[in-house]
Amino acid sequence: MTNNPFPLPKDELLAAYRTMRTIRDFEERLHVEFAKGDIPGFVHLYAGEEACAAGIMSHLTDVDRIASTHRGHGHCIAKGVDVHAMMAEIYGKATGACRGKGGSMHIADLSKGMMGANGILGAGAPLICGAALAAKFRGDGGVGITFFGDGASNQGTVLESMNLAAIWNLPVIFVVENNGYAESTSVDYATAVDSYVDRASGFGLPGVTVDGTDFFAVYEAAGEIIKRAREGGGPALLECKMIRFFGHFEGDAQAYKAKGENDYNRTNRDCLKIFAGRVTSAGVVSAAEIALIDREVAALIDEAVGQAKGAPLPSARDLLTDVYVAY
Amino acid sequence: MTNNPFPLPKDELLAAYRTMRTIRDFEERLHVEFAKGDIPGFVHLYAGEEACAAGIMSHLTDVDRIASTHRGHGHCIAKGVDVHAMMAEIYGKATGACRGKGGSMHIADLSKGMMGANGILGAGAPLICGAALAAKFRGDGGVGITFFGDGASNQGTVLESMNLAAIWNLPVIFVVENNGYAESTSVDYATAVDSYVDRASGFGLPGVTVDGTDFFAVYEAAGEIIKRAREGGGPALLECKMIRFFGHFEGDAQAYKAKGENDYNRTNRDCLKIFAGRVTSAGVVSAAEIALIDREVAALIDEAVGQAKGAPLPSARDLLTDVYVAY
Amino acid sequence: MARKISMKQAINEALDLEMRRDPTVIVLGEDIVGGAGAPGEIDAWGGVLGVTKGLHAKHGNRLMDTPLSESAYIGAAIGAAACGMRPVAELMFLDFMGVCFDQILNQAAKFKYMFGGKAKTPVVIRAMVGAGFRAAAQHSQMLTPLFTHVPGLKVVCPSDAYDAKGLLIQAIRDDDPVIFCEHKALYGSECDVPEESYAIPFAEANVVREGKDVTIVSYGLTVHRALEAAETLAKTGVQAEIIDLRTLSPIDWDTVIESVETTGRLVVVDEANPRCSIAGDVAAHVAQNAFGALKAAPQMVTAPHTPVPFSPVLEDLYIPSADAIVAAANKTTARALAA
Amino acid sequence: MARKISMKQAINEALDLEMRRDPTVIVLGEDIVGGAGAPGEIDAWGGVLGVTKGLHAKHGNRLMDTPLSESAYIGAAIGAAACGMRPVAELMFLDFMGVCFDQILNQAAKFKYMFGGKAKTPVVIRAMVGAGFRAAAQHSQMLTPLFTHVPGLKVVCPSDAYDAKGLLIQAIRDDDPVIFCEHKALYGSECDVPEESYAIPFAEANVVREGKDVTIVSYGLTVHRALEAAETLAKTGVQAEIIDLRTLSPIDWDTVIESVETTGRLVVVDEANPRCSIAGDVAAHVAQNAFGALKAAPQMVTAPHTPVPFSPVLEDLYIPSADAIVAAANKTTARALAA
Ligand SMILES: Cc1ncc(C[n+]2csc(CCOP(=O)(O)OP(=O)(O)O)c2C)c(N)n1
Ligand SMILES: Cc1ncc(C[n+]2csc(CCOP(=O)(O)OP(=O)(O)O)c2C)c(N)n1
Ligand SMILES: [Mg+2]
Ligand SMILES: [Mg+2]
Repeated sequence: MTNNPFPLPKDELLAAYRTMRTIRDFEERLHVEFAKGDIPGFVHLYAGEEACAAGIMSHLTDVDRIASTHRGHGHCIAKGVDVHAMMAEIYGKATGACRGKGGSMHIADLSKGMMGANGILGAGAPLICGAALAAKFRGDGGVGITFFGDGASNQGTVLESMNLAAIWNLPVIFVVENNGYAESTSVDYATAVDSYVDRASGFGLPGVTVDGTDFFAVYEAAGEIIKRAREGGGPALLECKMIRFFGHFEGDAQAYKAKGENDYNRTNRDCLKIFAGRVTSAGVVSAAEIALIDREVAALIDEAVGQAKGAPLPSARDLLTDVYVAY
Repeated sequence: MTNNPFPLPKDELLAAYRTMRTIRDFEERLHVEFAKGDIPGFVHLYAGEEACAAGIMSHLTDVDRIASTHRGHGHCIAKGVDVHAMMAEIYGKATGACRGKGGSMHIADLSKGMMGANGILGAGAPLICGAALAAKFRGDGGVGITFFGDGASNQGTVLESMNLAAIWNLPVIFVVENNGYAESTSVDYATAVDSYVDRASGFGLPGVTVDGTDFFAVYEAAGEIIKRAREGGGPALLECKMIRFFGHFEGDAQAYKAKGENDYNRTNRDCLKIFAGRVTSAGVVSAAEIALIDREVAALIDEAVGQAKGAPLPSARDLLTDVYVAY
Repeated sequence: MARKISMKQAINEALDLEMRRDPTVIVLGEDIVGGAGAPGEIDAWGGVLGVTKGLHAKHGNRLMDTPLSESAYIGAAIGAAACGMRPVAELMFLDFMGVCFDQILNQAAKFKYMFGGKAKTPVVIRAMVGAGFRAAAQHSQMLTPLFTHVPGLKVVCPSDAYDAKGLLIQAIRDDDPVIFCEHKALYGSECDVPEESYAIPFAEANVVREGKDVTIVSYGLTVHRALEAAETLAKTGVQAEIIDLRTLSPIDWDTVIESVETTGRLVVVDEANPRCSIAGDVAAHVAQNAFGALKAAPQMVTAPHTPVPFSPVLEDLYIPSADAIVAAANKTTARALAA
Repeated sequence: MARKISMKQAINEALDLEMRRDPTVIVLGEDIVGGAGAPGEIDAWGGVLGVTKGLHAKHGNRLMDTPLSESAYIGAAIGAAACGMRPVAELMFLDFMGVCFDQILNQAAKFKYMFGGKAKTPVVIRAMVGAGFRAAAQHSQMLTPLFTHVPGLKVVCPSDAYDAKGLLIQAIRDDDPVIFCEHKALYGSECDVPEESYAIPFAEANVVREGKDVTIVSYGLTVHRALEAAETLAKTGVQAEIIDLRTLSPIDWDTVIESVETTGRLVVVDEANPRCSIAGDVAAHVAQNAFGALKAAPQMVTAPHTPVPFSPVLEDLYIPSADAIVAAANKTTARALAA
């Protein structure tokens, strides 16, 4: 057995790869199924951004909470939400994670500390401050992670929350998933400052920018700030520079991208390829082990899609339930 | 005649002093009248902060627009709103600047470029971006100034507006009137970062902090950034550290202040005294000239209060008018 | 043991009792303690009008002053509620809802439904409502209809100290998000309030006066105007039944309908603006569901379709008056009296 | 010359015509041009569903993409309006109002009144409304009642391409703040639309079908459901008169009342949630002002008191259906038919 030069033991490396592969396959498959017209509504795919979700979530347990975005599938999977329940939800089935009432943009599983994808940009930031406040009162050592895009970084809710987290010294990590675009608009147009670390420091928060296609860069940076937050050292910001393989949502013609941009990124900046390349060339993980995971995941996604398609629809009665605990 | 070492000619020095004295007397008189029970509603006094309004507004004409705060009397007076109409408004009279419908917190005079005091913290920041955008489209060289307190600096509206002004390169100046308190809460508790200049730079804005009790410091800093904005150089932030002589609003017992704090400030950090001291000791303005202004202003305020008290009340019909231009 | 206390004290007492009972109850808002970080006294304010004064001494850091960032701290209260706490967040004036409404409209109100039933958000948002304080257009609104419209929210508006205590205790124990509206003009009003803890269930309207001739439905401050009106009406032989809704969502339709079935006449009094108001909501519901019982057109007495004016003379005209209620009641009973 | 175009095209055309006519008209919003700062094409989107596509080529930088900061840019549109411009700001989905409502509720709506008549705020806020897109709870709401409630605002919701063009032109020329609600499920619907410019005055409801037996009042998408219902009703001999309100504030009470005076029966159809809704507003107003004309209880057909569900099967049940309208109409006419 060769030496392991990575900050994670082999089983965790394999688990991280499995997470990323699951996200990738989940999303690639949705892309295909959506094109067939089988999937209702707005679907925002996380493909290309897997290293960010996986690198951060590797440090979390169910006591930790995350607040996700409209592009939430990756966060859900990395946080341990059941893939079958997710797929069924996206198909609008009664067996879905939200019994078909939420859909892609509202998948949640509070038992896993997943406080919901969110259709409102920036809305997760205040919520996660509350989760962190609860953790502080309880003293359970939980941290809160809020994800938001480069576009959502300009929402007042996010900005207010940075200050709140700082003055209350909350265990919150603000993760900017900077994929360069908000819908069709470039981050260079929409955000006046070059670095989100500078913005964070305007709120008294330490920050760090990493290459979000590099699982290990994300993993190490996140590990440090999450550990500090857990120990009472307060909030921080993590900017992950990443790549969105698909359009903003399914159906987006992506005319705002440069010619060849997607191909280039698929070839050269695929976080899964990069990860697999590094762990195999270091001799820590074998190509066969990678291939096995790939096969297992492919089967899992197949099964999830099959089950989702076959699952029962919600019944008329469901329309009126779950509005209140008691009314 | 001695040399004038100040950046303003003598007539402008006298005008600036007159503005500050008018604000001071206006506010001191309201304090007295409020205590008598003659003035309805919430009244927030600007006394102690005069140098900020006067120092900035010295650079503006009617083409420039300001958006004020709940503590707006000083901004109004410095921007040229009629003192009689203001006083009548505060008394709720038909002759008031807003015909008695607005009151202290909503005094406006769009013909003077005064877009309104505002009862909602931070609300002026987006509005002034719009005023500046209009000026840009018109090409009239106008700038927009938005005032907000240390407390309001944590409103999402203000924060979003900084980014918007920066990316659109709008001629907007963000003025933080940092008087150390938001109601009873200290800025040290509520704002995580020590300097608003740091916060501004997190939005790509240049910023500068000045002693807001020093008219000349405000005047010079404001002059530079206003000139730059006017010439297309974009937005900036100006933090004025200042002192609120009275409570948050009339009726505030101010138990959160240190013992002797108000007395100390009145004695040592009174921007009017400081200004008068400097211009007289430099020999540019005589004590008699100052005294004359003081007498004239006292008479003006007396007259304004007298007129306001004697002015007619709105009539019942006024309740229903002015909701729409046409409905 | 009951004693006379003000609505302000009743609210303070409800918070105190619930904080003692349940360690997950926390209270947060702007200056609700006061003096944070400042050189003077702590608990310097106890809220802008002193409602939470004294609680800090009893419960320490379970009361938290906030920065002036309503989206962040109201949202944090909602997030904490979704994570097992029972926060009571103060939004000073309900008029400020515009800077933080998304957290209420699209988050708190919808979690349970969007997540397929798997969430619970027991947050209470306390806020001042209503006119009469000469606080002008941005600090005087009765925005109850905006919240009542939203599925997933509960909306409460007590008319006296007794109800305020019992309804706030219920609101804190309730598992759904509650908007708790405190009429600032009632803060000083006193009535008998038991020292012990009690909860008033939601959707139980209070028949504050019985009468057989006309049903007057209201909530908050205007309940008292309706009572005044009832005195005047009584002098002309018209006996008004007055229903204080207490909670606007859920609302006690049964009590309203039963009363109208007896009186045949309805006046709804609402301090809110008229369009899409509580007044319209109640009048429409009765018209649809008790049409046969109505002997005359239901009447709505509301604020006009205008912002709240500052000048006291105008503001006094803005709030529905006892006279206007009397006139509306007379209108509904005119035929009966003529007959 | 009229030709068939979609509501999407009609809106685009209205914007184009007004921008040509009046240099103070500017258009701003998220991705309304698209591709700002990006390496690919400019005008890459023309709005999230392509409504403003092509306008940039004609009007250049008078169309501005914005950062995702609704408070800032909606507020900027309002501020610019107060300073002499006529901005048309797009709030993509009206559901997002919660992050910027203060600028609408407490600023735009109140300037004129608070400032004693000395302000004018001719801003238009365009936004998508309504369900049917499988867009779930935060992108499908019909929040018209929240805006209709607010004095100082005007609220418009066209039901077809012809009205959309004429009402949007009127909205831009109007001197008051207008919330212009575009039902996303109607974007593709086509009808004859003149090429030239025309304005449809506010508060002029459209009687889209005449009938003597029952008045059905609606707006937006559900006008079409009402028309479907009318066909069914006609088969049983019930002639429904259908009124499309077109503008909710101001509202054309006269047309509604006149119709009810003829038919004696009222059904109000509203895609909004039921409490404090447009349905309630209309039913209550009619009950108060045309009680004598009503031969039966007015009926309200609304969405249920729930968030909008995602699953298509549930969402289809959520939106008021033609069947529900037929049932409500039958309820109001039952007595007549039996007689
Ligand atoms: C408050 C709000 N404004 C606008 C939108 C519409 N919207 C949804 S996603 C999106 C772009 C988000 O960009 P970014 O934050 O960079 O995230 P990404 O899609 O790149 O992951 C927009 C404008 C929304 N959902 N919520
Ligand atoms: C959105 C909003 N939140 C809260 C308030 C209540 N309020 C009015 S003034 C004030 C304190 C403001 O402090 P600061 O911004 O420092 O200004 P200062 O009063 O010191 O001039 C507060 C909390 C408000 N008017 N608007
Ligand atoms: Mg992005
Ligand atoms: Mg201050």
